[in-house]
Amino acid sequence: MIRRLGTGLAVLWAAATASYLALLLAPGDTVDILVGDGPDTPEIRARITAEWGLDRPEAVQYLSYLWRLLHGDLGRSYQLQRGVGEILATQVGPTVQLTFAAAALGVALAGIIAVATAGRGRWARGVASAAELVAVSVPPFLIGIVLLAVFSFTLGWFPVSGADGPAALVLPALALGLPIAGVLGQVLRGGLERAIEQPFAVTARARGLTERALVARHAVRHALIPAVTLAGWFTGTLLGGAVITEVLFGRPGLGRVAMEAVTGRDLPVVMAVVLLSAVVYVTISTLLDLAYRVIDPRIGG
Amino acid sequence: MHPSAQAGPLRRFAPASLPRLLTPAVLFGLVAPAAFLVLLALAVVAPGLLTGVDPLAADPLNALAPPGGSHWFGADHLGRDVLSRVVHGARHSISIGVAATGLAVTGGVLLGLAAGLSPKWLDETLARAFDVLSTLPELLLALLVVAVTGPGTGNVILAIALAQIPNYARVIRAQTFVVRRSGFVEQARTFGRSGLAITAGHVLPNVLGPIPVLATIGLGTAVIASSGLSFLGMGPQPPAAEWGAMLSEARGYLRVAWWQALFPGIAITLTVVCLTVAGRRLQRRFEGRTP
Amino acid sequence: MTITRPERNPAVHRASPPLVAVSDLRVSFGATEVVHGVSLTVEPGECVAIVGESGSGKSVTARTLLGLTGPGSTVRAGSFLIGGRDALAFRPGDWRRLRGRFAGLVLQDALVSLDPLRTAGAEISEVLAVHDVVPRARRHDRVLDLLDAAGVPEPATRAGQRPHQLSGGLRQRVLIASAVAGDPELIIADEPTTALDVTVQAQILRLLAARKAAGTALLLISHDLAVVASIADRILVMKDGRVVEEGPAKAVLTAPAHDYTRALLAAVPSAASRGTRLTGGAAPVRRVAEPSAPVLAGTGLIRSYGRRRAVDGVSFALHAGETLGVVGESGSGKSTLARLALGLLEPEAGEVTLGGRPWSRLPERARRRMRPTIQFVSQDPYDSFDPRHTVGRLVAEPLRLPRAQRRVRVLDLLARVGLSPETAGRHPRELSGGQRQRVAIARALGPRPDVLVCDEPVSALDVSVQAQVLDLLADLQAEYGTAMLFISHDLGVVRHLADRVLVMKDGGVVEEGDVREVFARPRHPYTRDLIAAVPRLPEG
Amino acid sequence: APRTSLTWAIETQPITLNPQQWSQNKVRLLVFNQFDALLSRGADGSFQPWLATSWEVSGDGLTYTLHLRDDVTFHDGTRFDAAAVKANLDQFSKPGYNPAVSSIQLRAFDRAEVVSPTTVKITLTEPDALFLDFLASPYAGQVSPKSLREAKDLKFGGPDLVGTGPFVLDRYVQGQEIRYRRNPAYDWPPAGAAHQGPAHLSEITYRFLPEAAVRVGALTSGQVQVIEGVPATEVALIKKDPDLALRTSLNSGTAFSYYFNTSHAPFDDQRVREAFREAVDVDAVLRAVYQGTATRAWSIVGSRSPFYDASLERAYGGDAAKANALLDAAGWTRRDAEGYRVKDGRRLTVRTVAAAPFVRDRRDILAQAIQAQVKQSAGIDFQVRIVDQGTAQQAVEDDAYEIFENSRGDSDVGAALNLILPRDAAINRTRHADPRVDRWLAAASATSDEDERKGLYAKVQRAAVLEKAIVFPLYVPADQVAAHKSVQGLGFDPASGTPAGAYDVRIGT
Ligand SMILES: Nc1ncnc2c1ncn2[C@@H]1O[C@H](COP(=O)(O)OP(=O)(O)OP(=O)(O)O)[C@@H](O)[C@H]1O
Ligand SMILES: Nc1ncnc2c1ncn2[C@@H]1O[C@H](COP(=O)(O)OP(=O)(O)OP(=O)(O)O)[C@@H](O)[C@H]1O
Ligand SMILES: [Mg+2]
Ligand SMILES: [Mg+2]
Repeated sequence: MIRRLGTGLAVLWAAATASYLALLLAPGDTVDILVGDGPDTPEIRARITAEWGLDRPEAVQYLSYLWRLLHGDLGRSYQLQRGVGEILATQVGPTVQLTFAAAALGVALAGIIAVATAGRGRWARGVASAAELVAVSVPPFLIGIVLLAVFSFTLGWFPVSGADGPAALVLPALALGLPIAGVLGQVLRGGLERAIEQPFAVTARARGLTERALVARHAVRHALIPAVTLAGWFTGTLLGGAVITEVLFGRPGLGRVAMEAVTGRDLPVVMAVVLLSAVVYVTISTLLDLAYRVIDPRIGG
Repeated sequence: MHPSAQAGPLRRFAPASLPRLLTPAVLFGLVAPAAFLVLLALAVVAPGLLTGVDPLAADPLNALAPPGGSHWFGADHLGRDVLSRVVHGARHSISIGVAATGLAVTGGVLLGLAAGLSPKWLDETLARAFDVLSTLPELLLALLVVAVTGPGTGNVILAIALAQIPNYARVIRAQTFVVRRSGFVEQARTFGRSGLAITAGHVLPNVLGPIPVLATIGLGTAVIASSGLSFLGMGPQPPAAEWGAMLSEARGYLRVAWWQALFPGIAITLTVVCLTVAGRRLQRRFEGRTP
Repeated sequence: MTITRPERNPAVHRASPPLVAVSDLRVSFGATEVVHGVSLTVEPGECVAIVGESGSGKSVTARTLLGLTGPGSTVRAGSFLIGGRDALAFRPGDWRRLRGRFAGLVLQDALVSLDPLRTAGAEISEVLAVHDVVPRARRHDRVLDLLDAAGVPEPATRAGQRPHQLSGGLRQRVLIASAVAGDPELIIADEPTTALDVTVQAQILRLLAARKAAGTALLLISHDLAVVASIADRILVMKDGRVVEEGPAKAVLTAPAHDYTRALLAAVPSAASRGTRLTGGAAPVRRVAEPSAPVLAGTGLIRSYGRRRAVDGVSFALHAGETLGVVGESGSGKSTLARLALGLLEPEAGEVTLGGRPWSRLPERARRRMRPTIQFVSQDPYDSFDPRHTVGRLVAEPLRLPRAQRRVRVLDLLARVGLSPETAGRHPRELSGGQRQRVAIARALGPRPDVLVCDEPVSALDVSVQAQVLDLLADLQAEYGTAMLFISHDLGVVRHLADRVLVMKDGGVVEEGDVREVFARPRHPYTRDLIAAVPRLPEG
Repeated sequence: APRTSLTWAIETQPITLNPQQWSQNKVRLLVFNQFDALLSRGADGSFQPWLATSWEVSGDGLTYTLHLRDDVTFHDGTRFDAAAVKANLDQFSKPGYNPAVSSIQLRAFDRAEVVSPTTVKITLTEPDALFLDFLASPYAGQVSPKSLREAKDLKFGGPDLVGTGPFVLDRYVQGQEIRYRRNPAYDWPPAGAAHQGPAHLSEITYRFLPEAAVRVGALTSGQVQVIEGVPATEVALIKKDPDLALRTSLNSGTAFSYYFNTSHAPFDDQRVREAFREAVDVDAVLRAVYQGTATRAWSIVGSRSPFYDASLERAYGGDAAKANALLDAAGWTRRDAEGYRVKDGRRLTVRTVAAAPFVRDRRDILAQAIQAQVKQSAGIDFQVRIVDQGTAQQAVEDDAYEIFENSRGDSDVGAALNLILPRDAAINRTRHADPRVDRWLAAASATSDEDERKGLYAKVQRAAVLEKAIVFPLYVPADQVAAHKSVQGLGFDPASGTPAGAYDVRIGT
């Protein structure tokens, strides 16, 4: 556990440093960003440089960045006249809502379809796997566009955008959740089908178990093992997909902040987002690692 | 020889069994994807054969013309032919995908092999480096790369490749561990072969086994990723026809010109579906060959 | 020890109908029929054994009796009566009520037949729950009773453990406990002892015998005639999906009627078969080893994995032309010793010499030149072949010859192990297990080694194929005078082939000496147990 | 007053709520909900009273004396008086507060003195005709001195940075919305307001919906009652809808124009500059891109400005034959395989490098349409690159561009011209120097006589557009507001032409 924590911290440090370096290497300099498309005179530049301490050597700036990080200070946005921590704090909510809704939707859909079709007739499986294939193959933004065009513009069932109310969450969560349902569905069904062909499954049947009981008591846990190994992919897809989904649906959230910060090269915000996603990743992979041990006691017993 | 092996070819050429060959599974699992991929390859290599229209020729007076006689897939907001742009777009989208996948595979194989063969500390360091690289969601990493290097085709390739390297590196590393400890590598040592000879002769070829499958499926992923980046305006710059960028442009016209979004959308989806189907076929063949 | 067979009670036998009465059973998978008209009856309280080679249809027959033939299968039969009811008209629910309650099944692949994610107790109580054998509150106690009856020590602890925490023997016992939990009239046990050490095997057989004594009928499946000899009332011999011979156990074993049964019996290596060919024909003339300096010797070898000492102070000497057998239970360090001898592992202490010269102390670079003189045949030839290579290329790999001569030599080697030149173009996956092991032997012989290290070279093979490979090894040794370090857990095999034997236990050598001497007069108690546990065919 | 509320979808979210940090014309409509400036402007461009009831400018143009209302209170209950005005002005001289304003708009500011609680005297170091415009701008939005001292996040603003305006900031959720509630005490609207007393609406919420299609969808599905920024493609649909009304207003400031970089080939040659303009059929392009909703520009100054020189209309442009003749004359006679003109082995390539965050209003598509036109009609290779801000800045520094695209929304166009045209101006991207222009602009800045300024700016426009052809005006930026018919009182800010605040807005029956 201590080791994991150490590794997690190392990963965080590396992520922070890597993104710091990356943005340092980018063309143009910070003053340009702070000037924006407003008036630009040497005098204005000099004042900005002094204000942000950009005249210090890069190493000093980096160290002071790390130092501030250690104190939980994420710095100030270059573009939005505010502290980064405050910006993120206001944006976490909608993104959490979106990603949780999408994850829940994806997991539920995948689970239902997998359990309903595993080991069933050719047709049911064919249709399910074709649906999964398409869900996996359509870019999330295309799903979003289609959902918007059909359910919002044409049928008017769901609001076009925004973050208020559960109705506004339906379409974005679908757009983000469907690809997840596709991949997860494939993996779960594959796992279930493999599990019910194992010798232990034959033994269980030989005890007089029904197929449903076999799936519920034995196969599901086995199918969860490969599904859990998808955790990293899963988190990445959710966080990355949130960028596109939020932009497309005009939802507030971290994804959109990240996108705007990247295009505007708002260094402090970008780095904070990078750090945050690293924290999320490390946390989730640790949690799932623990879950993995619960599901599969063979590991590290 | 097994008796059925002799009966096989005869049966295959018997005309009576032809209808049996074209089952839905074969049709959707093999014939249709193969046909589409051939068409796609043609669009990439020689788009001129599929359409004679210049994808960049703007005709503002004909902007947003619906699908019909002169524009089969309709015209976009600048009056450009959507069909021609979809066809020519294949080159951009696919070559980004291929280049990114190629780069990612090369990098992934080299790093994964290096990690798998290194002493423990170096291996651990590399493995942690893969971890760091994958702590960032693929798209966010790509955004970061694009933020550093600016939008454009080359940078999108680099971004996607960088994001996918850990996937390949991990597989290769794990595979290297397995192969390195396998019986035949040990056996080769008893024949007095040197470490280098064993790596080149046994480890590398066996490690590369899953690569064609991974790369085919990875190509699909790369196409999706690149279209996502183009959609966000990070990819090839206008007026280049690229599927993701076309979709991004079409976004503003959803209510007035559905065709502008529909056709590039279908193109991306079909491409990825067919690549995935092909990848899975390869995988089944590959798995059929090993124990 | 020997297991005494309780007298059958004719009264019981006549009073009730047979538990199983199947005639002309045919099972196909897709278009291929794998069981061709088997007829079988099991009377209450009776033990019927099915023996036969791998792939002869034993398991399929057994599983079919419980309607578990598997997906894609078609079952036909002249009559198919289970417990007096017509199973051909069964609906899924009928089968389910039968399974576990009327008949318990112990599957082949004991090691993977328990759900790895669930505790042993949960697996057993599943039967109790499904058939509502005992109320929920008493299930736990019943589980512990069952485990205890199955000879599992510390049932309370074991019930909470998962398969990976149990040894092979314990897992097999848990499986048996779960098979008898529903108090069935019939137990179908498919190869219940195959993966186990002899001593554990003996315990399992005793357990089954006890169930039988309690009145439960047994359908026992095995490829090992000796295993069933001690317990079966009747024996069916299967070959290629047909029953070729059937009769009372004693008759089949001592006076086999069918050629196949005879061959099967002859192929079993034992003390009696020593110096003969198992597959018939003239025994090879062996050059008697001249007393000389050992070609391979180890002194005081120690090697650990983590804290565990896998090999703990072993010394041995192998002389030219001699076969040194190494026996011992699973985990006793046999394979580790082999790898030390091959210079694939460095000993922590002690030294291995090859041809009287230092070997284990050399740097790998220097060892490489000497490697052709010591070659290796492993238990799993499949794993020792690069899956991408053809047989020709595999056999050619250790040869240091110009290209042109190499091909000739490969074909020559293949011919020597009895493989046709056409084999050279095939991939190992296209060969049978016996053929694969021949390829492995041909490859090991390529560099004309002085020493051949064989780690369980025949334990994955059927008796008849095993017989062929053992004969081949004997022939080749007679011809080339190669010294062999021969590792096996099968005492019969070692007794058949080896000149001297090393008995290992927990990483150390407990006994060493001439094979005949050790087997006739074992000094160490462990050796004695080992020998006693070996099942025997009745003398015929 | 009855309780009424309204939701209004806007395209851009403010990066700051502090009026003195304001920099986005698109969110000007928010500023005057919460804050009042000292002066206001009428529809004719004249200055009118607001928090200052009257003002005098000394003859030398160096001293401004403002007489203030005495009945105004800030939202935090403190009184508005001369000391507050002085505190607001002095705030700009704090280092790092707003470098841009202190070095441009307040360049000439010397000091402010409290003469009496209702009188404040401002002294300049040199005459500045634009100073009154500053006093009417969001920068002059009066902030309570107490909150200037105490605000938690001064540069961002927020509920604790208070003004005197008709609405009080209630809640700001980034990326989502900003909500105001009525200031019941309000009784000091600017001179041009349609009513007196508190605002009609008890509450107004602005939702941030950056996607145009989404905004329109939100309006038509009734989720919001008002939107601004109506995409051209949707204009026809909205006009057809009997429940909706569309209002449009041209913006003040400069027209959206392509500025030619005259510092190197090919645009160092005036013939090529003119040829580029002739090669484009601006009307056709605008029709295609904006579906007939855009107003063509003829001058660098937008046609809404009182300084606009209408005599430039139809004086140039759209003659492809002339374009080709000019290019031939300039020596770009040969063509390469792709049909582009070539001279001395070099292709006639011109590049525009735009920073993605500032590309709006379908200007990228406009550029593509122009790109297609100049290729077809004159063989010019016009390359459009949309890049990140750093790269764009780099291109400017490296002089690696030929066209710079820009429009400015200053309420007094003179301010914009001062930034763009003079030799050393902050955003002189043409790298062109014309001493006459510099003189005329300086003179216009120094006088507050409107007629005199008009004459001077007309000369400037002729020089830049006709004589030197350093600029290619394309269209006059405009703002559209679409709303449900029931919403009344929507208007445009007379100073800027952007949507006005919500003071006069009400929901009819
Ligand atoms: N599910 C299945 N699908 C297709 N063929 C099968 C299946 N199960 C068994 N077979 C085939 O049926 C034949 C008989 O198999 P079975 O498992 O009964 O052999 P066995 O006598 O038990 O052999 P072993 O000693 O190796 O266990 C074999 O050729 C096998 O390949
Ligand atoms: N690579 C390894 N890492 C850790 N422990 C090992 C390793 N290889 C063997 N061991 C342990 O060393 C001991 C001896 O193993 P070895 O393989 O030599 O036994 P064996 O006599 O060959 O057994 P078997 O008959 O099962 O093959 C066992 O307890 C085993 O678990
Ligand atoms: Mg079997
Ligand atoms: Mg072993």
